[in-house]
Amino acid sequence: MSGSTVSKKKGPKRPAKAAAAVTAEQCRDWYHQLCLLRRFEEKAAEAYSLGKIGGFCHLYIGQEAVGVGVMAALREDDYIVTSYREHGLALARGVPARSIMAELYGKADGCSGGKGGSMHLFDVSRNFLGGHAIVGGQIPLGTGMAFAAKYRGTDQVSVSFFGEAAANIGSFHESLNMASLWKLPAVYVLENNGYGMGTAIARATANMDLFHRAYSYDMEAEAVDGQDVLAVRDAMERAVERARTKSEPTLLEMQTYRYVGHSMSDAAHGTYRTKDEVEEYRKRDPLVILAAFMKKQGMIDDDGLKAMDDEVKAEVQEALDYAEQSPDPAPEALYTDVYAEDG
Amino acid sequence: MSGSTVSKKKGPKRPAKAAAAVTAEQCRDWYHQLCLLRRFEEKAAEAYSLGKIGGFCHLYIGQEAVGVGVMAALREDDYIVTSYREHGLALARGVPARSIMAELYGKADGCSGGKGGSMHLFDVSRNFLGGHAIVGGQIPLGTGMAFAAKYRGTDQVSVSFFGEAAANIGSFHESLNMASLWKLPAVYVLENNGYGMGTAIARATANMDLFHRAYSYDMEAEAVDGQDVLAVRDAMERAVERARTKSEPTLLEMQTYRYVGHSMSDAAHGTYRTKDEVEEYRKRDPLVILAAFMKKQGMIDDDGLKAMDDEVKAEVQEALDYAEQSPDPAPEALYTDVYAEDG
Amino acid sequence: MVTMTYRDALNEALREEMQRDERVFLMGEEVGEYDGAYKVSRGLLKEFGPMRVVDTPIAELGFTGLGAGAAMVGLRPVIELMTWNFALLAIDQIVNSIAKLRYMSGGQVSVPMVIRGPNGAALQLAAQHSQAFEAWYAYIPGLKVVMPATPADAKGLLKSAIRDDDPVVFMEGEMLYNLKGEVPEGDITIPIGSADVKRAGSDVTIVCHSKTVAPALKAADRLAEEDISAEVVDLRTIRPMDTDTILTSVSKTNRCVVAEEGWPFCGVGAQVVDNIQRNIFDELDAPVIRVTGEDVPMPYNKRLEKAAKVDATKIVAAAKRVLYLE
Amino acid sequence: MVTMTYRDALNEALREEMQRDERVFLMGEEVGEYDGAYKVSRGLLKEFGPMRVVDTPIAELGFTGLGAGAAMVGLRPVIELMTWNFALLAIDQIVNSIAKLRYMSGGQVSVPMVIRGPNGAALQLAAQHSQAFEAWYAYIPGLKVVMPATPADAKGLLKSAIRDDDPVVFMEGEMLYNLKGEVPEGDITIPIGSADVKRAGSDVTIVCHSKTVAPALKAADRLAEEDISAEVVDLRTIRPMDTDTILTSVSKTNRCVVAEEGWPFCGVGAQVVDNIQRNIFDELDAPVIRVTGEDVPMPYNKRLEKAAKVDATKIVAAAKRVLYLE
Ligand SMILES: Cc1ncc(C[n+]2csc(CCOP(=O)(O)OP(=O)(O)O)c2C)c(N)n1
Ligand SMILES: Cc1ncc(C[n+]2csc(CCOP(=O)(O)OP(=O)(O)O)c2C)c(N)n1
Ligand SMILES: [Mg+2]
Ligand SMILES: [Mg+2]
Repeated sequence: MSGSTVSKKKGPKRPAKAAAAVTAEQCRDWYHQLCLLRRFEEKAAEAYSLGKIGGFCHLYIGQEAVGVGVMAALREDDYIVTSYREHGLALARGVPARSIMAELYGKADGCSGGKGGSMHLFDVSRNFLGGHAIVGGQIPLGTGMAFAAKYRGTDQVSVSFFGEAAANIGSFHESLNMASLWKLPAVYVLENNGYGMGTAIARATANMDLFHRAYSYDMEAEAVDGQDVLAVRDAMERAVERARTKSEPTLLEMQTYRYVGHSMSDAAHGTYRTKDEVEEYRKRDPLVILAAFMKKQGMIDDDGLKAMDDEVKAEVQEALDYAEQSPDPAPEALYTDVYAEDG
Repeated sequence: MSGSTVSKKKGPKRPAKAAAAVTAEQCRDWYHQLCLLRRFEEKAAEAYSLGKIGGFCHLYIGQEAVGVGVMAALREDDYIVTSYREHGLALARGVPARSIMAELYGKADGCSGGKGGSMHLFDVSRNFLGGHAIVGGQIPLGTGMAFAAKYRGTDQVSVSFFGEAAANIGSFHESLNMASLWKLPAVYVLENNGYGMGTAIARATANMDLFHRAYSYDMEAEAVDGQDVLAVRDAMERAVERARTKSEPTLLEMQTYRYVGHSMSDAAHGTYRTKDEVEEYRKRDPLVILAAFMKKQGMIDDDGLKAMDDEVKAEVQEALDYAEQSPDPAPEALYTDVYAEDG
Repeated sequence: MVTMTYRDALNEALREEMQRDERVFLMGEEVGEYDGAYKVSRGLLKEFGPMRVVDTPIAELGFTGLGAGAAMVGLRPVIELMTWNFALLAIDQIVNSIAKLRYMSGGQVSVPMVIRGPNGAALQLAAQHSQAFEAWYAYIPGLKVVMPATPADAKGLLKSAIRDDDPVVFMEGEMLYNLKGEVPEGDITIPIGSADVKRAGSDVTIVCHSKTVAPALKAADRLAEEDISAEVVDLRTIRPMDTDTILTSVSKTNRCVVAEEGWPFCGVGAQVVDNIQRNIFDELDAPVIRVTGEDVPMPYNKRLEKAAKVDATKIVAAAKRVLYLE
Repeated sequence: MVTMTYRDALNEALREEMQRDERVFLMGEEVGEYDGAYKVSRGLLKEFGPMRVVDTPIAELGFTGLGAGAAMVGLRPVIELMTWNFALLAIDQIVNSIAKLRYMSGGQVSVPMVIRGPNGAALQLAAQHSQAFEAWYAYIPGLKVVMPATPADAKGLLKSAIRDDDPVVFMEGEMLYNLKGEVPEGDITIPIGSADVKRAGSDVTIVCHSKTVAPALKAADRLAEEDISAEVVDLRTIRPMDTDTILTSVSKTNRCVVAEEGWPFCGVGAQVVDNIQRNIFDELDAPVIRVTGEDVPMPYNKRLEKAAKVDATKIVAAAKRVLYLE
């Protein structure tokens, strides 16, 4: 003759973790990547304003440590899917800058043959499987790749990236339940940059500690400092280990921030956030954080950093030149790739 | 330079609650209702096997205490939506047995004019707003009715019933997030009867303590003994109070069981559950539990119980006779009610 | 008459209807603080407050269904979908709940709501963001499908849609929002279900709607240079379709081209063809020819995209074909 | 030849393909322990185990998308949807991901999957459970739409669908599962995209598919009693449509009726009409007449439901109309 009641549970604390040991070489590699992601997109933004790139174009500037740190923990045969905000992720995965830039230009040499554009970068040779523009749409796909790995009995891991606003859509919920139920080797990388377009997380999400949602599915989860490559890599390694050895999924909430507008048509600040707020977050720029760490560890000095940046700039310029000179797809390309038999 | 990890949280315990005081009159009323729901559906099952009722027909037998207890805590102007398993809910809400039976017969006097059938019972005069046959489809609708109550500034409450398997579909997740975010006067009554068709909850749901899912949305929740009208009513009163006075939603997980097959074409046991299991649950029959309580409290004796049951049987027979003699809808009815102007 | 953009015409219709009727509210992603992804709702949050201009999470299925629930109990929601591409996530609610509630409740439940947003392609948004879905919704009994092509029609039809007691799928276009035109002042409404002869002519009928109206008019101009007189019929409402106006025109011209943005297979034009040949078979001097978007997912590349889309040149060519001129 | 039901033919095709190719797996609600909501997958769990016959939660969007992800990396999922009504929840994945991945990846990604289940109405399941959606999927470039009407076609086409490198929407029917017919033994396949003349005739062509094939054949019988010779063309595949076979038939009969279970507006029949009049306008001696489900949500009441559906009587009447006999 009695009901029973529960009180709201409080979220677990986030204990600090010691970073795994890193070498100078690794750090230099990551710094190089961070620079590449940053400079590439700065250049892309320029090209966009010159009308060389069209459509929607969502920059990753500010979030680079997430992509670099996550990819650092992956193997070549692991699978990756992501949203439309994926230039940086493709670069961090090793997709050549030139073929990404050519894709932004819509050229035949682009990584999707000029048919996909900014939101649909694909490189099957690197298991970089898109580039999806429906919010949340990639989450079931990534889950399916984890299913395939388990089905085949390989120890591949599948990683699905998405924004914090995507955690409110049904596909997130349905996917995480299945991944946990079936013990799939999946890692869900939630990039919490605080905003879904112009909507601050507090205006869209009832419980803002998004990693807690994993609990509904009996899944492991972590909140991670997404500005710090090392923290990201460490957390990702734990998740990958769990997936690879135990075939269990993990939800990682990467706490990050975008310094630029949602897409090229959106101002960096003014409407839905203040300049001060952006400036505040700029203090935790992933490049600055890693540079400071490296200098403190005596891994590099200012000249070294500058040299790397210069190297990257040349690389980006090369990508741009390549994109400029690459031809448009042939007119017949309009009709190919609809079905397999179209060739 | 550090990530952070969380360990899986354990579900809260479910403390026993003292039942609110109840009168003999109330108990007699609820017992009458429990009998009505049971006898009505037994009769409907008979009529179905005679070919008088067609289509899908999902019986509520075993779950009656949930419907009766929930409705006992509601006001006439509150809103109700539910799934296809709703004969009992319509009856408990006061929709006349005859108009429900006539609807099952597809007759013109049915509560949906013979157009809806078993899965689509509607009675707008009682704010009983269906009867929805897409799993989870009613959850956003019920949430919208709560929104409307808040919009208008009334203190109405909106109740959405659904099965435990519906907690794995996107609409559940999206609705609960919005209800909590916007503080809507909604109560979500999850009837956990252990199965979605032939699928036991353990084979479909990663974390089987479904009421815990409320935590993802910062929502209050309770797990409730769904075989006990008094426990259900008590929990529902708390939820309704929260909705009416604070405009806050609640998720109630009613732990219950269906004694019959998923629908008329599904055997009560054999494929996905054993006869023993069903027999075990039969021991916690809601009618038996309430009858025992009443007898213990000296509210009624066996003769009294029998008299009530006989009364109900006559009522159900009357409903059946009514349905039998009610005419089919006119042939023109095929074309009306598509649009408002069709009359 | 005042000159305004299609965007502002929609904005004015929303504002006036919200002023007129307290039950009307606007809900969707970015409709409030952001003033709308395409700024259709500019200023409305400020004027009507957050209870009537509601920013939602990204949860199309949830908030469209929520709107339907509110409509079932007497409110009059206008649900903005950022684009109709995303409506695929909400389509279960639109088709399985919204379109059917009146019928399956035996006429007890009304769902007076408008679901609106841009349909079809803009520029270089690629395959997932460049789809036209009017044929799908028009297939469904219980829905009305309205697609204005001009600012005046946008205003008058949106007002009618909001006042309608049935659910209305209201499709706009990113490429239409900046279109300017004359709009009558005051409380004008245009009846749902009425096509509009946008240009009179006698040699060939061009049936079009939404984004194909402008190229159809341009095609008519070009045809006029060759002394071919084209009549341009803008459907404005897809369902219910104003077949009378089409038949009247084709009975006069005896030749017809149907232009639409969407794909060919089972598109709106197929239904127009069916309506014409079934009703006035003997009036036709040539088969009806359709001009549609190419039968491919939309490519990103600018040139390919252009080649995939309907334009005046393609319509002119089709008109000449039905006139047996080439 | 062996005689078996449509259900068993599907079951056999699944079993043989799963035996042949380890990459093929079946996933959906109740496909495993329950042997399928309609028993199409009977015995498969036992034979192939839970990794290849996977019971899912009720999460159509999630598990259809999951299947697509698996297909993208080389598996060959068969996703069972308990009915196509519920596919509305999964349609974003079907249209926005599955149909477009090959194109938007510039040809790098294949999605070799079959999505299957019963389409259209059964008996008295009312509005939300009685809808035919083939016209919708056929609208989408990137999808193929296959709808067998007989056990032999069911077996041969399901095998072809599973072996196809593109996504195939495969639509069955609750009212077809018990249909018996002769099925060739062994590894037969039927090419996707080929219609089948189910009965030869000379006076009128009846184009039909899926559940309208049986009433079309019955109608042909009845017409024969009145010395009218009807040719019955079963489309079998909706997209790509075998227009050649239709045109050949109508060029011979000069008259055509198109029968389909779905609603009229932008249905498959509208496209058939368009294809006929565009290609062989001068061969037509009468307008093409369509017989469709009534343009209403499906009512529960038995008599109303019967009146809403296509039957032989309606097809006979239409055939006489195109023959100007009534
Ligand atoms: C289903 C769907 N709804 C709406 C949109 C439009 N839209 C594109 S991005 C976006 C915001 C997503 O935010 P978040 O998930 O946090 O990712 P972020 O952009 O911050 O990386 C919206 C609403 C869409 N693409 N898909
Ligand atoms: C979206 C959707 N998928 C599948 C079905 C078929 N179906 C009807 S009831 C049901 C099981 C639902 O179980 P649960 O939610 O626990 O409710 P219960 O039947 O136990 O009351 C299923 C799979 C459906 N109606 N809608
Ligand atoms: Mg974000
Ligand atoms: Mg259940």
